[in-house]
Amino acid sequence: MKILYFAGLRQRIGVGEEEIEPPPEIVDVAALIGWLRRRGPDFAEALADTSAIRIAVDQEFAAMDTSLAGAREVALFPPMTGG
Amino acid sequence: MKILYFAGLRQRIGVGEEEIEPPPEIVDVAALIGWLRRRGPDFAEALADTSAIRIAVDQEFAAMDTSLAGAREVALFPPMTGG
Amino acid sequence: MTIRVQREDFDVGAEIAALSAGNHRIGGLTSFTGLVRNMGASLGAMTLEHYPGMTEKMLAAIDAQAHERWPLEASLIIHRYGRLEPGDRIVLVITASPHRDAAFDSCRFLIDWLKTKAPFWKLEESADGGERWVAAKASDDHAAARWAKNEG
Amino acid sequence: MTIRVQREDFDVGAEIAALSAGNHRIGGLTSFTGLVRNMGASLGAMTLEHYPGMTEKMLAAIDAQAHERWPLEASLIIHRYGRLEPGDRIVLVITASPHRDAAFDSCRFLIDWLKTKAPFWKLEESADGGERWVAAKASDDHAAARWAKNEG
Repeated sequence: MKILYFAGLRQRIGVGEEEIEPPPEIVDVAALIGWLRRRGPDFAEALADTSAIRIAVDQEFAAMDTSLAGAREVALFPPMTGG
Repeated sequence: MKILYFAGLRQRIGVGEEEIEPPPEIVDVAALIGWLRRRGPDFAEALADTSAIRIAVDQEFAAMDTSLAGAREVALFPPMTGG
Repeated sequence: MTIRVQREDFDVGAEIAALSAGNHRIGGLTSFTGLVRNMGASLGAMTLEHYPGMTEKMLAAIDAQAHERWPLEASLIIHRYGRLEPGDRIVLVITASPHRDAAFDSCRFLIDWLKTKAPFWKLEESADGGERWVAAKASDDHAAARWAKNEG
Repeated sequence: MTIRVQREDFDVGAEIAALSAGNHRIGGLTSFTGLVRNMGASLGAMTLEHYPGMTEKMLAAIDAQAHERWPLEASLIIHRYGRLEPGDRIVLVITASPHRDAAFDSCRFLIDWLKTKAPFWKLEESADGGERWVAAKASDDHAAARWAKNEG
């Protein structure tokens, strides 16, 4: 599964894109974020406040309970500031 | 006093601009319109419905009771359709 | 802060560029272009008559009012008169502000006002060769009236 | 009906002209241009990051939604990314309709949406040589939310 990080999240984690293979019990977005947090202090800190994180699964906005079944690309990023 | 007529009013009256000298008792817009109506059937018909007439005195919008004291230019026209 | 009443066409892009050039306080710029559209039944061509002198005076006054109500960095109103055909530009309103809401609101305020309060009249040519004066629309009066509610 | 996400600048006048050329059903055309403004405290320069692929997909979807909600004859969204300086254009939205209310409402709907829902992020350069990510504004969320009320 490809994971993308954007903007401040990318900077805090220090990675923009990576390939991960989470264990089979990681079935939804909430579980994935929990699993990512345990990968190290940068992840734990950057992903601590889920209210400040927006998620897209295969380029569609997703919620904490969105299933990851069949997902190929998950993106995590802060609230958008375009326009 | 210069009188201007625009758009449909000008067409019905057949005059775009004229110099008039109303008698001294014509002190406001209402009196002027009454006086103009008595100048002929085209005037009477064109000025019959005052709800469909807009008035400007010296290029400022005016009402039926606007005074004509010192007025040099009075314009009569239908509701505007610009933009 | 610029008002033009003219027979000639105008260049929207050039006007927008001139209005915003070098002003780094502008965050948002809204433009509205009104065009002659072909209504199907009528031929669509029309002649715009106006009240020379009063028109310019009123446009300057409403433009000043927009600058009082919103924090505008620049504004432009161009209104054409004379004979126009389908696809021809009639009117251009541009407003620029640090804030996009102010740019949008002031632009709409000005065009709503122009529709009902500026001394212009449209004479439409119909398919049978006749002509008719366009009647004022109640919907335009309502659009202009919504701004009056907020007047100080 | 046209979406562009690009590093390059754009020509507002040329885009407006291309959008309306030959379409005599257009009565009103609204454009909104967003520019980088100099905020005083910061230097004003910024870098816009986006999510390639998702951005284009989302812009196409919101544009389609605008066409469902309003009778639009044409529309255009251009959003830039990369480093931009004060006075540079960031975003352009153009909508054209037979009716001016539809042109205004749809243009504002699109820019309100872009501010909060399109995957773009602004990194500002500050006067001391540092950088900071622009925080999302509650006022932008409110602006976007007012359109949701009317959703069917």
